[in-house]
Amino acid sequence: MMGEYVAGRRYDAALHLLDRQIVDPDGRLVAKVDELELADRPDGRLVVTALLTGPGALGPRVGGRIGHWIVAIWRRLRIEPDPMPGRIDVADVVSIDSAVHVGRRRRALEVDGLERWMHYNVVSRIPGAGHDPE
Amino acid sequence: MRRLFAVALGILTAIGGFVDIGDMVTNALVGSRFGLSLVWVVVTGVIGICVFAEMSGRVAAISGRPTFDLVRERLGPRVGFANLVASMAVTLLTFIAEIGGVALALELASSVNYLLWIPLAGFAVWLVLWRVKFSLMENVFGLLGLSLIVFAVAVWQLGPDWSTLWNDASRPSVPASEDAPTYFYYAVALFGAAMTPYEVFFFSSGGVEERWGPRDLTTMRTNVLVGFPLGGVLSVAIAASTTLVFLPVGVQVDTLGQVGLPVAVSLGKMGLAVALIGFFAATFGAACETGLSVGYSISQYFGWQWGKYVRPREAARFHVVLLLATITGIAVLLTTVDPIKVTEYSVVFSAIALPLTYFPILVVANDPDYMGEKVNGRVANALGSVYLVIVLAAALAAIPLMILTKAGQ
Amino acid sequence: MKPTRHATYAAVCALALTACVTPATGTDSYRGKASASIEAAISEVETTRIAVDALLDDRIMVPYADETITAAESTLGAISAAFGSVQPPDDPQADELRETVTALVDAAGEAVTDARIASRRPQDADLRDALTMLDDVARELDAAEAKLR
Amino acid sequence: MTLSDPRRLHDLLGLPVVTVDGRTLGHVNDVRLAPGPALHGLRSELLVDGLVVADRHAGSLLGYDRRAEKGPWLVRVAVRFLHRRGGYAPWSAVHSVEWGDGGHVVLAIDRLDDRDATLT
Repeated sequence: MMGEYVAGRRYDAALHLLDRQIVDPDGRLVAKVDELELADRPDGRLVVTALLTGPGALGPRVGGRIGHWIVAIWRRLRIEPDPMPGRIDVADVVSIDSAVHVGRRRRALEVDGLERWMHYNVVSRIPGAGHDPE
Repeated sequence: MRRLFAVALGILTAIGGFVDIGDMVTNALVGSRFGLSLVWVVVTGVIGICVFAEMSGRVAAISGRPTFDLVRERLGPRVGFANLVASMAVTLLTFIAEIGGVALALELASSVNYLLWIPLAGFAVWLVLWRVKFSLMENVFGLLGLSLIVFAVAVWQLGPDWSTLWNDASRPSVPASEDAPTYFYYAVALFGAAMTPYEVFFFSSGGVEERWGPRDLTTMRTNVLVGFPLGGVLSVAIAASTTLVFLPVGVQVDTLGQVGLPVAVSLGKMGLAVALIGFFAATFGAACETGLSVGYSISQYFGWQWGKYVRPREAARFHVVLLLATITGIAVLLTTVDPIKVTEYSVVFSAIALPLTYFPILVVANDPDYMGEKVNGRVANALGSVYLVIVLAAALAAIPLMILTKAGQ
Repeated sequence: MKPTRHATYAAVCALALTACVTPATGTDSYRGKASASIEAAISEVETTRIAVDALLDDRIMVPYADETITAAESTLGAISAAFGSVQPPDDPQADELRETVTALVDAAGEAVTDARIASRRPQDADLRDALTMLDDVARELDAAEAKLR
Repeated sequence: MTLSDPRRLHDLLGLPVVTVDGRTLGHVNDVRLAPGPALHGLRSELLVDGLVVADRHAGSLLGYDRRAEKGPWLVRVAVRFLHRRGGYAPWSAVHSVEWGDGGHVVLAIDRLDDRDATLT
């Protein structure tokens, strides 16, 4: 499944990339592609620079009062005064199929603050949290 | 030989796992009030769940993506969110009903009030979700759930007039003692009980948990196409048993204890003991499935790591959701709300939520980007489209019928 | 989000409708409520009868029978309370109906209570007595239901 | 290479698409991406190739507006009904973009390419 994008293949951002599951090299689920970050190049071309993840990126897309709440709750849970959504550089994307595969492990990507908080403060404190499933 | 064993085990657990508290209560109630005149709904529902479970199983096996993952991709974050909230509410309601069912089954076996069993039942369910391997959970409760076959034996032992039963089932009409809106209200309820949306969340996520690939398609199809219809036969057997014992004397089922009485009448203590094991296994197994489904749907919408194929601490948010769902379930039941009433509402609300789940599955199963050559064939699409219309009609009719009949009174 | 809110509102209304007993507006509606109460009472009496029968034949576990009968007993209490709280219309016929139905449902409650007591200390003689009582009350309920229809 | 401040895709999707003389052609329904030539001998970047334009957005994520043969018939007919007009505008034809609320995309061409909306 690893490899470059399929040669000559074109992707429709909303249809093939937005809301797709991001998967790390171990097959672990990282996040959803909640938003794409774009930038203008000096030559006038527009390029995708990053995948954005988390409620801060999702909220504005949901829109309305619910979208507003999603962002507000997320801000309240973060320590920083002006938190930024999780960001995965487009250079880390390895391939796109029914999921978006990235080349770095989810820990290294540092986009799952809530997961780690739950991990250390709740789940790891319950006996058997490291119990192997098989 | 091993392959054969795996297929047989899969079919048996699909049969045993098919029936849950909603199926038991709704079928028993409908049998006692309407005889077999609503069997056509169970048949329609079983074919429907086969069509959509096969589709969602195939999508999971080919693309590796479970249902809710795709719901958001195809409906967008906004409609997907509304869908998440509605589906989760229904699944949570079903989860509460199942835990209540476990406690009621334990009460019947022990004479200790079900309210005292609820914390224990809830904790036991959580412990299974936390600790027990996915396939072990599926196999144990699926096989124990097979004890509900005792209802079929009971019907046979009661020595009914088979041709009358067949006539009632094959020429449906509204019984003289009931009016048409009530009849159709229970038709919607039975349909919701047979096609509960959690079954496809669970089935497709289970496929990912068990790492299905394209090679497993045949096994998956056999499980669905043989297991689910035989599970449906158990549902009909429950309805037939209450038809035979209760309909002539005017009993209307409203407790789990009544559901088992025909077995006692027909087969005595041994049969009743087997039925009790069946009640326990069916509700406990379904409690695990619905609990997991709550976690699956939230995690898949937000893209969190989910599943029992990783250590709990690797899926921390998922396990926090499971914990919160269990605590909520226990808390709601301790308000002394009647679990049977919760069940009756859960199946109707299931019917309302059906299109939300089934429409995206039908679309994705047709998408070559996910499915390659394994997109829906003509038969799957024809059936899928027909069922989309049926499911929409049932969903739209549910609330007006509920108001009109004061929830089936 | 509008449609979702409407659906919730409708659901709450439906729940509210089923949760409380509305005042009966006319004699017909009152007869309907009386008939529904009788029907519900028949269901509980017959359930109890089946359970007691099974106990006499040793076809049911004592705790199971006890739970089933206790549930029937409390449902009968609820039926009696619900019907009692309906304001009958200003009509002597309705008052008569009220007395008949209340007496019948209460008699059913007593018969089921006797059955519950007998089921917890299963002696065949007590169970048979309870069964006779249940038979009698069932017959009266059936007759009343036939008259109301 | 220096880049502009980061923007979000959400701010481009849904913008009205107009011609230089102010005629509305539709709205940005999707943004087509194409991998560019490999950079640094490693992975390629994702360039915007053009805009998928349609008169309405509802149901577009289902993908029926971009594949000719997709079933089932019932859903295809219903979704196609929502997307009668539409087409494709290559990025080279984009004259200027005003981002965000109240913004719009101005095209240097006055007709959309209606063959190219389907994906290859």
